[in-house]
Amino acid sequence: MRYIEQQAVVKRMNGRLIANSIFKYIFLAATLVALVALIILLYRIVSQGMGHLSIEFLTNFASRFPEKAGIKAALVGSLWLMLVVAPTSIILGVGSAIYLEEYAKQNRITTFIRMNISNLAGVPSVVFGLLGLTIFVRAMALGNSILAAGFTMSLLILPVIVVASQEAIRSVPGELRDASFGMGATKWQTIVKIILPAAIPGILTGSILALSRAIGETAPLIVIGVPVIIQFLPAGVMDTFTALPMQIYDWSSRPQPEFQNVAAAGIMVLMAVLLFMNSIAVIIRNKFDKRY
Amino acid sequence: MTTIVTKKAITEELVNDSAKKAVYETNQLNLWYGANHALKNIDLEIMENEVTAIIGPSGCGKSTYLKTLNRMVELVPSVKTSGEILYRGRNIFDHDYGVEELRTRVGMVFQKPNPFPKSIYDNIAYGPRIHGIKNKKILDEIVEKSLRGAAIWEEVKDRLNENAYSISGGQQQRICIARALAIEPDVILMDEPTSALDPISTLKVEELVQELKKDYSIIIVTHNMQQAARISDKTAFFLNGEVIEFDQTDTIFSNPSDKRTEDYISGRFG
Amino acid sequence: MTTIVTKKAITEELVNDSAKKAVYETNQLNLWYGANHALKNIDLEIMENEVTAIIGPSGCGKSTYLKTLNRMVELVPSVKTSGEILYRGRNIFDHDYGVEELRTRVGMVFQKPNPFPKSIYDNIAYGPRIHGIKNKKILDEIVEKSLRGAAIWEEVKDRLNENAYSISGGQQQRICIARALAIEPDVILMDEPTSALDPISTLKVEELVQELKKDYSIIIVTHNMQQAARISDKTAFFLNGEVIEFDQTDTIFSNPSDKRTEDYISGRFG
Amino acid sequence: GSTETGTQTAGESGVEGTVSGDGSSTVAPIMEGIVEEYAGVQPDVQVTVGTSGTGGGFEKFIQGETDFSNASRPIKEEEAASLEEAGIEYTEFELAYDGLSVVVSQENDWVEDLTVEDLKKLWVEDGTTKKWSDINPEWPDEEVVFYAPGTDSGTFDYFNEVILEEEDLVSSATLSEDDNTLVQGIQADPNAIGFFGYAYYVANQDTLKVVSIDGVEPNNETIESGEYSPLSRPLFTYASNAALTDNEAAYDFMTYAIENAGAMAEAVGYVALPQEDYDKDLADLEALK
Amino acid sequence: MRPSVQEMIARSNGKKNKKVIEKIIPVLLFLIASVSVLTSIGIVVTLIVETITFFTRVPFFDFIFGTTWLPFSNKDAQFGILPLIVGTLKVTLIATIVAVPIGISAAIYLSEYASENVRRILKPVLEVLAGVPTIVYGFFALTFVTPILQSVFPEIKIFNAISPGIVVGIMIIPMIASLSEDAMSSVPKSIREGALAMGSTKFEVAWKITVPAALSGIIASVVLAVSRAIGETMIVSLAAGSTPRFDGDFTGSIQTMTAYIVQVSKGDAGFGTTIYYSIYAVGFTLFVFTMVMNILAGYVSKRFREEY
Ligand SMILES: Nc1ncnc2c1ncn2[C@@H]1O[C@H](COP(=O)(O)OP(=O)(O)OP(=O)(O)O)[C@@H](O)[C@H]1O
Ligand SMILES: Nc1ncnc2c1ncn2[C@@H]1O[C@H](COP(=O)(O)OP(=O)(O)OP(=O)(O)O)[C@@H](O)[C@H]1O
Ligand SMILES: [Mg+2]
Ligand SMILES: [Mg+2]
Ligand SMILES: O=P([O-])([O-])[O-]
Repeated sequence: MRYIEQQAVVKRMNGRLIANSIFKYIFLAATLVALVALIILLYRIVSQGMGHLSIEFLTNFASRFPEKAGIKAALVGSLWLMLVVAPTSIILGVGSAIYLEEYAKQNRITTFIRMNISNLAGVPSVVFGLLGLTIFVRAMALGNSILAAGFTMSLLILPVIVVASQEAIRSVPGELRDASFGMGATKWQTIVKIILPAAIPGILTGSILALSRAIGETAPLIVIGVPVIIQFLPAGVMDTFTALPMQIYDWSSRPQPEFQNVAAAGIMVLMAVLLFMNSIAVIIRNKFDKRY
Repeated sequence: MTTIVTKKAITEELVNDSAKKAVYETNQLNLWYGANHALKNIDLEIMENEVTAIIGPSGCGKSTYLKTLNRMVELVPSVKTSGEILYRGRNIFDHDYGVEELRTRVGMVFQKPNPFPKSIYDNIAYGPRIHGIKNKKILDEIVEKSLRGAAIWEEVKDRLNENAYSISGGQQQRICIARALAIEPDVILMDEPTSALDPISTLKVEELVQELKKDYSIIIVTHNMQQAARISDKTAFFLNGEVIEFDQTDTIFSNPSDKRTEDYISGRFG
Repeated sequence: MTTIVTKKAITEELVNDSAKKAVYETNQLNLWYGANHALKNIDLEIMENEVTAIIGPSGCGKSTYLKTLNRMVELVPSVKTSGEILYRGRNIFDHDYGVEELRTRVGMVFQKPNPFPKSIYDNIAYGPRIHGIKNKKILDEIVEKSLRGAAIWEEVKDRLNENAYSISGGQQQRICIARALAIEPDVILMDEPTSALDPISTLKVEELVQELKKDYSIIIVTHNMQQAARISDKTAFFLNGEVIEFDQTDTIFSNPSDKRTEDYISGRFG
Repeated sequence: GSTETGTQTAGESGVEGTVSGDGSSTVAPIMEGIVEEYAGVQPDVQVTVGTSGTGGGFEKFIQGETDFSNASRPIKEEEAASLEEAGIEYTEFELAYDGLSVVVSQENDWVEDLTVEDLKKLWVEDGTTKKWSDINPEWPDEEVVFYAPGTDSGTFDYFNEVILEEEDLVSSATLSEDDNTLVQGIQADPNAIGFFGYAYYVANQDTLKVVSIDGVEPNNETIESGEYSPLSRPLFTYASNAALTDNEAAYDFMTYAIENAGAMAEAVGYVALPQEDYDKDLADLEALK
Repeated sequence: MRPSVQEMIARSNGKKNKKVIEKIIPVLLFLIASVSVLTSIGIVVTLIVETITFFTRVPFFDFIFGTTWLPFSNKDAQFGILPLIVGTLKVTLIATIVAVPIGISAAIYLSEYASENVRRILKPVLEVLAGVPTIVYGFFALTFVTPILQSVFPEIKIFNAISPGIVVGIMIIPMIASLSEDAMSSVPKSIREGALAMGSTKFEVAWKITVPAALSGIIASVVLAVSRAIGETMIVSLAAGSTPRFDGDFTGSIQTMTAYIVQVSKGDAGFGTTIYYSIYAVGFTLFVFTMVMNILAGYVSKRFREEY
């Protein structure tokens, strides 16, 4: 006997197809929620901040007058911060990734390091702030300097860079490694000449994304005690400084309503910096996408 | 058929030239991946300036054996071996035998073409460079000679600075062979070098192998029995990690002494 | 050899039973992947209750043709087709022909076993369930019948609740066949169903195919020519997207009319 | 025109160096304005001013981390003692008057005036739920929503001292160091009440309604005259003597700050001291040089 | 005629000693890799040391079972952390309610329905959303979402748990969507094809095959996202208020653990005061919460990993 009757199948088919298309639109709508949220957020900020955006806004120091308030100190401060964070975190991150992917034996220490890195990625940034405050600001007496904040941020984004670099290294086809070893190359030669060049786009993309996270983080800076009323540019890594998110936070918490618009303009600058960094990442990714 | 003629010629040549030396002597080699006993008591003697084919069904240990010959298999962390492999008389498992040195003498070509994501020139120059040859003129010479040796010079000589991935798969595979030739190895190991190639590229590589054996000893793994029959002098038939039969290629294909070899060759399994 | 006997018997049967109907008629089918013209002017007629084998070298379009028969090929976004395929007289490319319905009538077995990551029972019951069969007793019956049909009931009847990935590859493949049988299809498409299996599992699947053709029409892609010779009634030889020859299997293998077919069968290329 | 006086004594010669201060966020608007103007006069002096609140500022001052510390109340005895222990000598400079303003939302149409007693009844934690009708039966039977500056602030300390008299603040209050938080919270809620520095009220006159205390509304006259009592108070900065003598930049900045404090205070909504007081401050400063 | 390549190689290998480099490099890299471990140790030790000091002043049980958080009180400061935990959980709950259905639906859409082109546009959009600094989200919550909520539900206060909850939810949508999508995409195409070839609709494939197969990954993504919501700081600092409350009200001002740390840090509680130590105790509690979630996520994705 037959269990599946073609007629019944055909009859049910309609309902199944309708369910299929209804759910398709539900899922699509959910996806678009994210898109819509982003558009509203950007529109809102641009419409609020546009009036304030000008060359002077970029070249003025902060001011008690909203119309004179500028973002120079914060912008330069954030760049200084990157000058510390980028080399520190990339050297540490890529080094760790090379160790874990190429050298580490499958033993308990390695498992522990891996587990530790994935857990570290989940530690809230405000807790990194407490670490920075205790170790860098106080114990190492760096004060609320660029160096102290930079080290804190470097540790904060370290796990992201390690994981991205690990993935980039892992995605280098094993055949390339084999080919190099097969020619009598040593491990380090293979890493430097074959694996790293092939992995560099991935590493850079991941690192830039991590750095853009560091540029936007506020909580650790607050905990470290980064000030905002600053009328000068730092001259070295031991100087005090302020950073974009701190400045935005300060403006957004000022009583005069006009400062809300200044804050929005500050956000636009911050977002522009992020957009710039992300486009570089995207360009790198697309440029080197399909090579093997 | 021409292939048969060739093989006959070879056999005659072999008989004449019985003074040929062994490059590899494998004695009671065993290999385990963890608990998986992948190679069992392998005894094989591989001769200079011959093409030795290794055939057998999937998973029988062909690639494993090949990779043991240049100790690439040790890149798998769980691998354990026993027995010995003498390369030119010296046990490659000796404690003080440097793998890098061994691999400099023994080139390898892989199943999938795997050029480096660099220019064609840099691919060929890679080997000489890592071994300390920096002189641009010497490198140029080596590159040309190797590409000629791999019968691809004419096709790429005007595009040496292009990325090696911009050429066809068959050309890539010959680039890989040229890359192996660049350090003038003694032996070339090939693991199914044509299995990812189209028929025409396959033919070219097969012709090249015939050419190369004048200067090199070649060990080639293949799943294509006709290929083994066409190009090799000797054939080893592997099954479940064991060498079932090892003999002159035409003996293996026309008159195998083991029932399993016959079954395999006639397509009864695999 | 027994296979030859079987084939002879089939041929006789065929002659007698010339009233057999076509399940599929392919007329001037062309298919492009983007700019790649993968199928060219295919004309094929596939008969009820027969095993039709499709052979040819890698990349010749075997899988593509098979996947066109149940329109799975449309999952590749860049695909374009022209021509028609009549299934039971109706053009499957018709605008209002629902793919889901077509695929309910036409089962498919893939190269690599691909059971769902569910229990063995749920794998088999999946099809009936989406078609609205909820009754536990009926489902039990279907599961048993399908597993018996796929000659694997005895091996798994005590582990129906285990994950389908806990059994061997050969068993998984038969589970996939049972899964296809569970919705009682009309045609079963098989794309190299034994190429990932060991010799013994291969044998079992081959026997099963012979068994199934009593009730189903089977189209099987294989790279193993001996397999095609052993189990099929008709064979189509594809090359570069074209059908070079389509005939009774023993004609193709003993007396091919095209030089290229002969070359391929004798292992001259591929 | 706040810079005119400044340029007379300070900023004649190019001074270089760094000066750091911290402390009251009530004083911050004055200090911030001064820092901003000063940067135009002495671009090579780097002044940083934190706003950790009066108490927080003193903590840093005691640690020796800062050269001066702004305060919206006089230094406490404990703080003075700690400074002595740390060997830090300091000088107190008065900068301006502030009226601590009690404000409600403009949507609140019942409260115009509260007595000190009312304030106490409202703000002291006594375990009950506070309702507006508790103060005046005609007012709505709605829960009062409280906003207050953080406890590290001098403003809180001052309110604590004169209104709460060391009782606890209602525990349902939203405490924030962030004055905008307070402004936003109060303006949006008709049942809200809060207090903070007079300058913040001035900056948000449009959205907030100030409550008069015992019939007196805070404005320049009532604050300067002391009529607005007890919620008016002086604002200070405390400078380290060592910094003033050893650090030319600190001395120069402080001179500039005092010379301009009155004008700046008025500009940002506080009340300037009588000129004699600034002259006295300057004399104190001179003495330290 | 030049010497053979092998001769040249032999000569140059004789000169240089690669072996030293090969020995030093792994050690160096190991030290670098240890930095992350040192960081973890640094975090744990820092938090524990200061927390222990805190517990010499505030009894442990008062801290973890206390329902009143009144650190700034003059008379008797109370440090019962439950109100802060409740505040954190309120925001997290709302965020989860917002993000889980949307995130998973988006993941299904991307992995099962979207064409390659659509995916190529939508995924970067999600990434942008994930890359927006939290201070921006906080500003958005306070100046946009809260006023809208208030105009619909007048009883909602300017500071509340709902607005930051929704915005934290929006913030973690990309995380759930992208990690769940990874989990679903890693279900082999062949399994999906198997289901389609039986006449399943796309929805049936998604709901009956892909989602169950990827369930461990999906759950892990949710757990990770919840952990992120717990640790989120700036959004709640700006928009949730600073009233530690042990009750079930979502419409009024609350305080989370993270917001408390920021509040005190901004006020810069003097080194050595109980309040100063309390931020470490709160930080440690927060750390434990997120750590448990992270370990749980790791456990879920490992323990329940589907075989295929
Ligand atoms: N890296 C590895 N780790 C563990 N086991 C392995 C590994 N590589 C191969 N094996 C196992 O060793 C055995 C021999 O494998 P090998 O790759 O040598 O076979 P082969 O003859 O080359 O097969 P094929 O024709 O498929 O390439 C198999 O059982 C295989 O599963
Ligand atoms: N998804 C795809 N997108 C683009 N081109 C494809 C796709 N799948 C197959 N092709 C191309 O179509 C042609 C036919 O491929 P098909 O897979 O049908 O060959 P086949 O005969 O099944 O080969 P094999 O024996 O290797 O399975 C090849 O040129 C192949 O590169
Ligand atoms: Mg192999
Ligand atoms: Mg195929
Ligand atoms: O910031 P305060 O002035 O209130 O200390």
